[in-house]
Amino acid sequence: MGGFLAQILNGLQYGLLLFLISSGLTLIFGVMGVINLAHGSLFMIGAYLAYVVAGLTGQFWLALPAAVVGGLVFGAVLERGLFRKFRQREHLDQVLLTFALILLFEEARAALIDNQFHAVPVPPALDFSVPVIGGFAYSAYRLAVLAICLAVAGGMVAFVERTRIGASIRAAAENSEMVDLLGLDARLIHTLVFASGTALAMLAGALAAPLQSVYPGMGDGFLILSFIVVVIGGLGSIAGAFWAALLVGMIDTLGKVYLPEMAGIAVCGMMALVLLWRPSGLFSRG
Amino acid sequence: MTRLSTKGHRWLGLGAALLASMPLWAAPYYMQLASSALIAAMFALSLQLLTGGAGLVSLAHAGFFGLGAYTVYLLGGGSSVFVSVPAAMLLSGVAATAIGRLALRTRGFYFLMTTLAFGQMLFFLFHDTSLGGGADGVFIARPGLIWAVTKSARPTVFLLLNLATLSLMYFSLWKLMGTMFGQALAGIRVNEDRMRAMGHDVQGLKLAAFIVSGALAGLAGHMAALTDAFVSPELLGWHRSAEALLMILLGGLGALHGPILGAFALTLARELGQSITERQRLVEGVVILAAVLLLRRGLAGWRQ
Amino acid sequence: MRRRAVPAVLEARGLSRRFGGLVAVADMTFTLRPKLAHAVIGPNGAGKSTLIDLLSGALRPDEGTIHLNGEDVTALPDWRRARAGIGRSFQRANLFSTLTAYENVRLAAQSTTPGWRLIGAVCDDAGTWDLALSALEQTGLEAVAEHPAGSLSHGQRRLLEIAVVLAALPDVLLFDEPLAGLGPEETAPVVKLLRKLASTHTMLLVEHDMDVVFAIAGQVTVMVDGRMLESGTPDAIRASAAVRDAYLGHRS
Amino acid sequence: MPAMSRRSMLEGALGGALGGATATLLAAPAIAQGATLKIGLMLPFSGTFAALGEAIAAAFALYLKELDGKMGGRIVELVRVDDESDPAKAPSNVNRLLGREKAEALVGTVHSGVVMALVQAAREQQIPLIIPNAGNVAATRDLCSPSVFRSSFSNWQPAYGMGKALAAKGVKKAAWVTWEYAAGKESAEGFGDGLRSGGAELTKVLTLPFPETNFQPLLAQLPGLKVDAVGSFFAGGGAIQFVKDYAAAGLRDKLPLCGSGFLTEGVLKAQGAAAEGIQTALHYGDGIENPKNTAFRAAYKTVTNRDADVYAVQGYDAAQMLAIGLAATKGDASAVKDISAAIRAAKIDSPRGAFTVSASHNPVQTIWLREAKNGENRVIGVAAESLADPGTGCKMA
Repeated sequence: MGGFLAQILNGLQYGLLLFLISSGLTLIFGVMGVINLAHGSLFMIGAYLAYVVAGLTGQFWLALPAAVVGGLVFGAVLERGLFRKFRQREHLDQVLLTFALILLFEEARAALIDNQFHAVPVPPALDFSVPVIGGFAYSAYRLAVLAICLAVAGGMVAFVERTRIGASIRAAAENSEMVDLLGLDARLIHTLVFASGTALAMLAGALAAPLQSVYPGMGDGFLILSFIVVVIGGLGSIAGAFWAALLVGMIDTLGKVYLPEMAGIAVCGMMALVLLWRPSGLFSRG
Repeated sequence: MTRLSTKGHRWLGLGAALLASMPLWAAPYYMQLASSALIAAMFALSLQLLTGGAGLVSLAHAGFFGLGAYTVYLLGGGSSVFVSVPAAMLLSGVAATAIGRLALRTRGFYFLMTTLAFGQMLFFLFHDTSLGGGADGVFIARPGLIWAVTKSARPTVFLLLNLATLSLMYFSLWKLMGTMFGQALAGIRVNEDRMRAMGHDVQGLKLAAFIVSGALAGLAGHMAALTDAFVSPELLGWHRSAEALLMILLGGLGALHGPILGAFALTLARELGQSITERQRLVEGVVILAAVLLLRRGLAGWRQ
Repeated sequence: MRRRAVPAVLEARGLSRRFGGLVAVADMTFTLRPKLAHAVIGPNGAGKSTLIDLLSGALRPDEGTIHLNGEDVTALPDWRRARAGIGRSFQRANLFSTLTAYENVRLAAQSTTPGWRLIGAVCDDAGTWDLALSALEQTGLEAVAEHPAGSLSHGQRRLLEIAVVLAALPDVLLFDEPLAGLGPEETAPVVKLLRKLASTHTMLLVEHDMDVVFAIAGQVTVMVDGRMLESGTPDAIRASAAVRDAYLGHRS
Repeated sequence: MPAMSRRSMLEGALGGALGGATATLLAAPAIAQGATLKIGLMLPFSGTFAALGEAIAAAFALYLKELDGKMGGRIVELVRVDDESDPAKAPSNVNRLLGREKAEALVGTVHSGVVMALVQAAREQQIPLIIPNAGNVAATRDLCSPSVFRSSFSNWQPAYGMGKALAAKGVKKAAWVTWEYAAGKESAEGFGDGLRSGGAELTKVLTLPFPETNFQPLLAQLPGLKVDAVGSFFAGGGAIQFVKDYAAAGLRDKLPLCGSGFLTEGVLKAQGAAAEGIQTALHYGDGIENPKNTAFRAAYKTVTNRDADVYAVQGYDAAQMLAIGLAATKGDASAVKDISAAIRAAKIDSPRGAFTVSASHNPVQTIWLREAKNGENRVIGVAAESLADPGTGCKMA
């Protein structure tokens, strides 16, 4: 029983991390209409940033604001310098360009840091375990990640649901022409959305660094999973991304326990079912 | 021209003749290199039906390619090519039917993401389970040709076989582009909404293209297995789909023979890159940037 | 009673569509009758284009139903509605600009042919050829049949837009601002064509040019903020104080 | 396309000539073209395993330097190809070494999928191949060949040693945790065989897809298994994370963790306190005292400024084995039978302790029992003496 409870916690924690990554993606797709295959690399960059910041300062906690601020700046630069120009290009161009970004980001990582695995220490204040029933202990840091992700998710929902800018973003995510109709500064909204998406992915990377170490290509798996989350959740829907991320996190985690060979396939199977039932995602309309 | 241009046939014929003459003057290594370029060209050409033909960008095609290759393994040793070729195309075609039906329920980026996920599902199927002999890949017995091929004759035989297969594939696709089906695909590529508003069964047409394209990718994969006698799950990885897309872009989206040019150009760039630097990702990244930023119409459009 | 006398070709009941929290079309109910042009007017953003999208099937309504010749087509996707007889034009030039005028209409005519025709070159098909030529003749574009659509004059492109709709042999025509962007001289032939079509087809016309609307339409509906403000004969609309305040007044 | 392909051929040839020219310049003074012996090093120089590839290549070059750059009397030229650890590119990379670079002998590689392509070429074309790491058992079992040798280990070996040592300590039941891939499965078999050799049993094998590092779902199952000990096979980042997660889950004091040596190899610093006291079994370790080891470690440190690790040892021994074989044939790499006989007969003076080569061409070596302490994998005893891989299914042609 304790084991099962721990699995549920694992699924939740994994799913919430996935949410941070995919919520940015779903908004970027919805509002800007660009695809970014390098989103997983942003996760990787966030994790390496945490490794570097924690290594230099000895303070892991500094890595979180660093990832957020760094992400906002980096995202804004990417959007202004690159993605803005490629919005009108064909999908093929966008796919290949962002594929090239993956390669170049990996190359830059290899040149700036190295090709090694690096562990990022869990912050000492949380380096203890909380007992769960049944002889299993749960790491306090994991619980903290869970709480942080929930807080960020709550903040995002509040922002998108309750503020004026949030309402425009929601409208734009569903119909990108709405931005123009509402007379908003579309360019500003685009920069804002892309920068936030980048910051979220990098924050997720920073949070995940102590959990899974940093290593080359660490964003690849998350890229695929977050795509699945976006497809299941539905076009530009934050709520959809949230529930889909939890669902995918849960299926992936439990799949690994009960059907280790099939875990990767199970998640895609889930997506297939959703496509059959509601092709535009669980939380989108029509 | 919206529909895929077929200019440059004369040049294609000359190129084919040059490749066919390689056994007379080239070292085995260069014939092997040409063979792998021919296989890459087949793969990219199969995808061109979708991408250049109907404007669909699929990241699942490495999955179909790999499935075609693994068919040879799944059939067990000693089958004839007359069995393994149809089997590879059938298996990939069936997989493409299933995946296409689901993925085509989405559009645009969602189609892209869905194909990526389903392609990876095929990858996981061979990587995580023991169905295909495991994550490390396996040796396979080559399917039997009509006659026994000696070790030293292999580079020659496979070069000619791959050249013949590519030529046949190209010719069939060229014919297909001239049919109502091909015209309708071209229409979808330019303006899908308009096609739908005109009353075309866009979904059905796309699915048909997806299946044909998947089956042809399977054929390319089969030829890879036949040539290399080795299969591994990495054949199904999505990076390989992206590479095929790169070949298409390099060669030119607007020409049916673009992917062939692109495949040869990329093979050449890799070959040169490997002599200069060990940083392969850098080479590839730079090639893509150059292709996207500078070669807007691809190599095929360059001379026109 | 009138209904029985002149059956509705297309009937919309309670159509609504929202984007996010914003209402684009709300509770639109109306009918299109044979050989009667029904014009929809209203300020920008009133939901006219969304309405056409709902009728043609490009968008699904959140609420409401659409009947074509008595059959419920609400659930049919756009291409099936097109085959069932609903043809639409687009406000922005929506042609295959690299294809010739003939090839554009041929693509539309081709959709009337069942099956996909994976074998046999398209140029060999006689039925498609006839349909395509007839559409070009009706719109007076035979002379430029071999010109790429992109090279045509703006007026010719608007005509081709209509020819493409006609080539698929529709019962109902949905025209979304067919005169958009045309100068005075270019307008005349299109208006002439519209007038001719109004006498042979069922038509819904979204148009800003009030003179054209009042000249062609037998019925006019005014939309404001996604809702029907008023609907009636051109004379009634012209006389309506509400319409003048809400809409026509702005324009003068 | 014709223009393209003609250019491709021309420039390909040109590139080859250029590559050859630079390589010749770098090599020791070239006497005559025919005298140079090209050895192809197909190793990962980028990606996850890059550090391993560099260590192997550096140690190989170190031994070559000890021989004054000659093997079997011929000047050796090393040709490096980055295999990117990508099996799908392996066949063409092998073709490149053999066809274009005209390598007469091959050394490689780390990735057990990529090595398959090397084994295939070595078998078909009877080119001598020394595998300096990849431990998939097939290379020295079903697919064994006179031309294929391994200077490292089979996945079965270290795990067998660990199982045997555990059983000797009185453990009755144990579980094995690993990635779902060939190395994982083969090590699980070794562990089970080792346990059984001492009357204990392997009751459960838990796996997750390679190379994932989300171990939580597996860890949560362990307390319920009712075993005395947990063994595991992970390497690199997976090993770091697994050991840390294991400690964080509070399992360390309840269920002792042990494993195949790669669990703590080259990653101890990153694992920190979480690894302290973990026992592992491997064919190398810290504190092996023999003159060869002392000399090797000093020399390697001088050349690379890094401490030697097991990968360096394997690379060094790969060079030793190849040199022994080529010495017997006076540098004739095509005399595979004679090379094979010479290596089989030799006792290789390795830093790990001298070893011989089994009938299936895998090292017969001592598997050391080590304990992680203060950032070192201290050898605390012998887990299995002169252990040979069973070599099941090997039929030498």
